[in-house]
Amino acid sequence: MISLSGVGKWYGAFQALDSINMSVAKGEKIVLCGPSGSGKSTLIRCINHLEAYQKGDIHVGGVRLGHGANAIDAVRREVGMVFQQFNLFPHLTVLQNCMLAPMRALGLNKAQAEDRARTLLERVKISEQSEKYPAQLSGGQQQRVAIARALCMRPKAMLFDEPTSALDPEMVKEVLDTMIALAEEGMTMICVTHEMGFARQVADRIVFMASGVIVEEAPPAEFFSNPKHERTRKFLGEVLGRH
Amino acid sequence: MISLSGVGKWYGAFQALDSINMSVAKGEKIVLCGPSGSGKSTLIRCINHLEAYQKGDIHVGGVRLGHGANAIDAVRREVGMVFQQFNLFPHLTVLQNCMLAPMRALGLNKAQAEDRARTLLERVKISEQSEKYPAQLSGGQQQRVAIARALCMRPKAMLFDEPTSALDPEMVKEVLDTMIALAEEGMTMICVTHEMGFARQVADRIVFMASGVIVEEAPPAEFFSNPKHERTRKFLGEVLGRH
Amino acid sequence: MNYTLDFTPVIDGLPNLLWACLGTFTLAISGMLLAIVIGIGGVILRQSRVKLLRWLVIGFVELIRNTPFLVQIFFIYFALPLAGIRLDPTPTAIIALGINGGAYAIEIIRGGVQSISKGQTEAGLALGLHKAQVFRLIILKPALRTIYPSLTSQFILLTLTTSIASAISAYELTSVSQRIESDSFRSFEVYFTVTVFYLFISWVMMRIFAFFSARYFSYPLR
Amino acid sequence: MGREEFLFLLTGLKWTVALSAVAFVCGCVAGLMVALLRTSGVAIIERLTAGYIAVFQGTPLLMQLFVVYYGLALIGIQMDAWAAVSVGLTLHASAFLGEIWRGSIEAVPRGQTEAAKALSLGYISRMKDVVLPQAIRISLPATVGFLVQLIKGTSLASIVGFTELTRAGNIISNQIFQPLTVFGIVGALYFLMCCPLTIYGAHLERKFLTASR
Amino acid sequence: ITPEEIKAKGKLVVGIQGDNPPWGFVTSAGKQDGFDADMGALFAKELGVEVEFVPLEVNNRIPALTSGRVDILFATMAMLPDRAKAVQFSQPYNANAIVLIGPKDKSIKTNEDMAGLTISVAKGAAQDTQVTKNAPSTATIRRYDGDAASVQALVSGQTDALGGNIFYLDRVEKAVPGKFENKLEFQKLYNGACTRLGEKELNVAVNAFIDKIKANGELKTIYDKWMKVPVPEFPTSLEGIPFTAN
Ligand SMILES: Nc1ncnc2c1ncn2[C@@H]1O[C@H](COP(=O)(O)OP(=O)(O)OP(=O)(O)O)[C@@H](O)[C@H]1O
Ligand SMILES: Nc1ncnc2c1ncn2[C@@H]1O[C@H](COP(=O)(O)OP(=O)(O)OP(=O)(O)O)[C@@H](O)[C@H]1O
Ligand SMILES: [Mg+2]
Ligand SMILES: [Mg+2]
Repeated sequence: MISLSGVGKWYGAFQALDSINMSVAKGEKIVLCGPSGSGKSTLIRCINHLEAYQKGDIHVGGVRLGHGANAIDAVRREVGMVFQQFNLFPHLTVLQNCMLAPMRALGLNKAQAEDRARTLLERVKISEQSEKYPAQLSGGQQQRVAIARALCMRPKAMLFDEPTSALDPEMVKEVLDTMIALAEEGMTMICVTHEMGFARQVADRIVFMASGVIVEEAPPAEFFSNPKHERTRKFLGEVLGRH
Repeated sequence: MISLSGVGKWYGAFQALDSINMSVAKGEKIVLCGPSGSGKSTLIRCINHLEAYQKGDIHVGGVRLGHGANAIDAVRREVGMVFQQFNLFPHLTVLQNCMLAPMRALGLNKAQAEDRARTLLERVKISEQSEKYPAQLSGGQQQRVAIARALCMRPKAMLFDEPTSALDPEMVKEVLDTMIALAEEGMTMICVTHEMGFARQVADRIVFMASGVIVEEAPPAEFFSNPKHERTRKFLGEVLGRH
Repeated sequence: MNYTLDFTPVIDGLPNLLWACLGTFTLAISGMLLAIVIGIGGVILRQSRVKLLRWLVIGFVELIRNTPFLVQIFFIYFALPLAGIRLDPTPTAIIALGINGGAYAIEIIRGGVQSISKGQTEAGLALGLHKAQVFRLIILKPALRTIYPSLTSQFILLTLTTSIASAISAYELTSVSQRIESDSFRSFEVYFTVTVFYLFISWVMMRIFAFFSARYFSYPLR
Repeated sequence: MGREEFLFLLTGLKWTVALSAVAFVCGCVAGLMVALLRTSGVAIIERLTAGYIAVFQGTPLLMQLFVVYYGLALIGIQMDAWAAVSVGLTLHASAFLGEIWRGSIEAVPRGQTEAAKALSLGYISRMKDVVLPQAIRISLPATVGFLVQLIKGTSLASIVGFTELTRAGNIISNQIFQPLTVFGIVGALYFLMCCPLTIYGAHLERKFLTASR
Repeated sequence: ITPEEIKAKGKLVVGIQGDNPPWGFVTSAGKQDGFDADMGALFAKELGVEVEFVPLEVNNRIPALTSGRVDILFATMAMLPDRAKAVQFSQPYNANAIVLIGPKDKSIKTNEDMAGLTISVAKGAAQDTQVTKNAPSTATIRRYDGDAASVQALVSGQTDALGGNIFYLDRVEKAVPGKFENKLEFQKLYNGACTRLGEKELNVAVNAFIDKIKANGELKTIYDKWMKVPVPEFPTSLEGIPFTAN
């Protein structure tokens, strides 16, 4: 479904990604973790081409996202993305947020788009809020709207970039529950998160990055119980050690 | 040192605090927790009068912070505060951030203020960054500067409002370590946080709030092992249950 | 067209024109400084707890913004003498420019102040600073930074507005150029030259703004 | 000042309204183009637009009108008065509005554009549905401030022969020699014309404020 | 443009002042009127075409002519040598005098008496040139946009004296009766019609037209109507100002 081979990415002289190889099968759930600045966001943003990359190849659903390729739009329609800061459109209501892209990018008419939006808002359990503006919702509610908005494009895969780290502790759960439900329905997912409980529960594989390279890649059981690299162990110590 | 008796606070018709009684002795460390919207921030902000309250009394270090009292400035000089969003002044360097209030509010001269600032930046282990601007620091570093800035006023007590919840997971530790060191030196502290590991380690008492009232108040051992109220149990389940 | 360009009168008048540029520049800079003072002072009053002061500022802003500069300058120059206040053209022009620019500056700066998060004020208060100190030391600079482009655009406009001061015989570029024109009747040459001079003056102003921006507003942002 | 003179001022007012309408429509359309080009992300286009803004912000509207109407005629391009005024006011307004709107477009958080891209919205939809509605809110006070000045700036159109409000005031004042009275009334008429705009601007500002909170 | 071309297009476009009574001004009813308007209309009638007036400001009279916006100026154009380099004057058809108006209680008899005074003039008008030329350097000259502002400056007390033409005192009297009078006369001025340099045929036509109305009394009719003084003697030549194109 998604495959990266030898991907390299530079910001000026600084190399943010170095020969990344990764492949994600249909229905697979990947959790991406690693210290701050290790390139997790950069990697995930390359996949739907919010960032250009300079080396290697990325294929998404058979389409090659080459350097300056024209296939970007096709890929973006197939791959949904959820941001840490939600990035809801503040001037549109929840419903309008969800209807915009299906109407403008997929050409649905208003009734169809509204139908679809209502269904998905229902699914993330937020249908009563559909006439409100984003600023009137709590963080957890906003993030669920963001998920619904991405799902309205009927994507084949979803990318999550730290979807819960801007949330109050109590709201984290409602978003994680939504993501777990999505995972259970078989959505292909790549998810940057430090919620190790979630990783343990849904991930098929955990990918650990540091300084722009993939250091380790393993199923959760193995990753947590038997991390191979020193760097991984140190990281797990800091993230898990506090409670 | 700090005592609240029968404090009531309304936002318009909405009652945010309801007959709060609490007293904090010199050197005591209190952790305040509770669900979102329960009034934790409101309570802590009343103590240095960032919010006015309408009922009851607050005494800080012998000074009565009455309704419309004039003693506010004296109290604010004695009580330091650290915010969730750091609130460093973006147009001043780290050093200038720390020197501003001692010079303007305490009347120190430049050399004295600089001296004091450097000492405290040293103490939060950030002295190499003193010429940088806030935007050039990581979140954890910014929060440590914010702590140093508050300490530069030589406060008798410190208030923390979720100081780690805007931080990346890895940076949480460095800020908590700073707070633990401060606690060990005997600083009086009231701290809103969901870091239960920290609470367990340093708190003399944990105060649990819900809907504007104090529901339960107990030393950590008792609080975690044997919460008395249903509401407390539910909350602990959600905050601790995820890992 | 049987019209040949002849720049001799303009070249003869060049010393005069250059002095006039300086006149325009003086008007612009002084008017701008006054406008900044009025702008900042107005914003402070606008936030005052005294309702009357707030309404006075709003009334001032609306009165000045919604009437032509020419009328304002006429009023100060021709009507104030009726009340015994007689000012020379240059002070009149500076005051009129300051008042006019100040009214716009109040609105612009107010926008900037409102964009600064409440957390900044709170952090200042929590450190024991007074409200006035918080405004002066903490709010003002970041606020000015956010609205700097609008504010400088407004001041460029103010620079160009100095030309209207020629109506009351202030010494500046437009009036001097019109004299050269009316002596020589070389309108095109004069207008062309003056346009270039205005462009130059605006450019200098923009450089000054850029300098201050680099000097005071270049601290990094997230 | 008699009824007759007042009516004459009102005919001038009519022209001022017409000129303002032209300036608003042409200026806003062109200003939007300038702002979009200025933020296009293509280095060369951005530099050219920055130059355009610097030149037309930096030269007085009066000179622009003079050059367009009389100067171009000299080299054989005869424009009628309406065309000349439209061109002059458009250049002037587009430079200022372009700069104001550039600022506010850049002030819309980058996350908004990224979210729109991630939803595979094209450039037009991204601008029209996502960025511009937010940018307009941000720029509202500055935009209203400039439009008000633009109304008053139309008085310079008298140089190409329009007897608009200020010019009409001049004519009357030269007939009855009471400039204070005449310009007092002219000022009041401008006030009546501009005030609805600033009031409406303040109203919109409040409305946006409540909608986003 | 030639008289033939004007006849062919059927319309004479006359540049005229819009705000300078009694020469050229727009009435409150919006109609162009005044001495120059009558002249223009008469000349158009002579050519057998319609007349169209373009009201101009002091500063754009010459550009409007040279850039081809108007065919001819009947626009209170005082005949000055420098102007004659930019436009072609006809023979004079109107006379005026530039004077200094000052307070009655002040003795101003010679140019030197202007020392130390603040004098208002309309910017770019003939009085500006004359006052500038004649006043000693200790006098301050303030130049305003238009007649009204310069008069108002005197009336408000912003200036001590006013440079103007023979019609100014009337207006000053209306505002502050009995305080001011004409003090000095600087210059006799003559107004001519202006055409573009080198347009010979039109210049000839205008001169012939002026000769004709002088002879048949039509000029006197207009003079009586607006100037309310007898038609003066006009000079047959002026230093540095050719009446005919060559
Ligand atoms: N626009 C940019 N220009 C230059 N360097 C950048 C840019 N964006 C990111 N970087 C650098 O690239 C590296 C990887 O950044 P990235 O945001 O992918 O890290 P991350 O793993 O997502 O970290 P975090 O957990 O903090 O989100 C970092 O060192 C960062 O400083
Ligand atoms: N300025 C305000 N106006 C009206 N209501 C407010 C205001 N500030 C807070 N409230 C309300 O008061 C209640 C208590 O708020 P407070 O911020 O103290 O909660 P909290 O316990 O700190 O929550 P959190 O964990 O989300 O920070 C909430 O219901 C909130 O909606
Ligand atoms: Mg990231
Ligand atoms: Mg809170």
